[in-house]
Amino acid sequence: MISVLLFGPVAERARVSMLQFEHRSGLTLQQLRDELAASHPQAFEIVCFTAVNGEQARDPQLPLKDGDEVAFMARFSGG
Amino acid sequence: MISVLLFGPVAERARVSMLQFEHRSGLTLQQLRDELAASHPQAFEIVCFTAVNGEQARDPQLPLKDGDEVAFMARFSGG
Amino acid sequence: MQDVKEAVRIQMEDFSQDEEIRALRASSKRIGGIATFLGCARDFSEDREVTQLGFEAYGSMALAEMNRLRDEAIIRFGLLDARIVHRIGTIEAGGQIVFIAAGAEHRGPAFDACRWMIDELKQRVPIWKKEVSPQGDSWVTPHP
Amino acid sequence: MQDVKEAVRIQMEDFSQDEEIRALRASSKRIGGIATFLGCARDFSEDREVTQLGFEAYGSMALAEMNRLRDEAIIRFGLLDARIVHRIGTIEAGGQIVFIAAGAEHRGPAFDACRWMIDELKQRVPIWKKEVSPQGDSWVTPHP
Repeated sequence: MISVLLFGPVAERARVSMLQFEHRSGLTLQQLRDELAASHPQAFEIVCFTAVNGEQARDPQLPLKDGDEVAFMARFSGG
Repeated sequence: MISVLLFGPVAERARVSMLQFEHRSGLTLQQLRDELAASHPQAFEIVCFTAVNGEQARDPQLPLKDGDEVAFMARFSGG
Repeated sequence: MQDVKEAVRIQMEDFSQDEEIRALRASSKRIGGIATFLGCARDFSEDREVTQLGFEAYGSMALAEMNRLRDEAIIRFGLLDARIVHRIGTIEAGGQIVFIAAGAEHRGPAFDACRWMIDELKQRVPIWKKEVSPQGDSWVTPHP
Repeated sequence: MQDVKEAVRIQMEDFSQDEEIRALRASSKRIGGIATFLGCARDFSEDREVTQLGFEAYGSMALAEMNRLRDEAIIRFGLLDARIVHRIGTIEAGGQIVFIAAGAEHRGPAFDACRWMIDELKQRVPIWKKEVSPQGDSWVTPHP
């Protein structure tokens, strides 16, 4: 399983803040993103940053491991 | 009478922090300073600023009135 | 040192400047200047009345990023110590949101570091703000 | 408002950041950012141990100049409010000397104003510092 985390404006648009996604061999960050964006298009419109296990992930071809925690995040607005 | 105020390093060198100086007609700031400097040379060596009645006075020819408060001050070191 | 809180925190509760400054000063008597920044909840935004703000964080990542920010500032500006506290949850208009303090031997680096930390925090730390107004709630989504 | 102290003060007693910030925030809910500077007594100066500092002011003139400084900063940087507190008398190493706070709608002007005020204070306000060390006392006389 991959744990998918959504926060604030992204979670509001997706109407969910956490999803469990079935892991499969060879799954990349881009593939995960595309599949989730297809079912939550409005939420993914505002996604600017992606993190895998708490570290920003800039390579869409990054392979995901079973048990990874992936966050799709809107532009930050703290402070 | 003119009240002469000295502070901190100037007062320490002059060994006095307040003096009463006899007012006379036509007395200027420069004359007051010269007379005090003659009796307290070490103190006046470090005088950088002069104030009359709490306002900085930059004109040495300023005439002094009876009752004026004159401060001879070293470079500030607050903050 | 049991009473001294962590130098970097994300918390619901309000914070005290006196407490943070005391902890900072306790770290070194070589500190000559401390610059701080306090972010407050304003009661308006783009001419709309705002009664409350709500903050949500990706907690573990936000805390790690704030710690990294502090470490970087200490090295980059030669600070003697620094502290960063950010609140989450609901904050009433006029309330305190974020506090950053930078202590250095002299004031120049303290000011530079404090400003750098708040600028970087806004760019790098996964926290999101919601504005609550009589017209409804809305998440703030800054444009690039 | 009986409990709120003057925005500009010279005093022997120590001060509280919490109290000053509370007074500043009470002045306007439009304040989005507060920048502060705290000057502390270091325990050394030019590699000499310093156990205490002593401050003397030309009180009436110093207070008037600090008030003028605050008024100028408010206009120049568009602040919503500002406060300046300077202690006089004896301050132990590690103690608090001066506190400046600038509140504005946004952080840029708050930082700029706070830094400007401490820089100007050092130039313009008639206060003198004495360093007390095991080798004896000496007044600090900065060179031009």
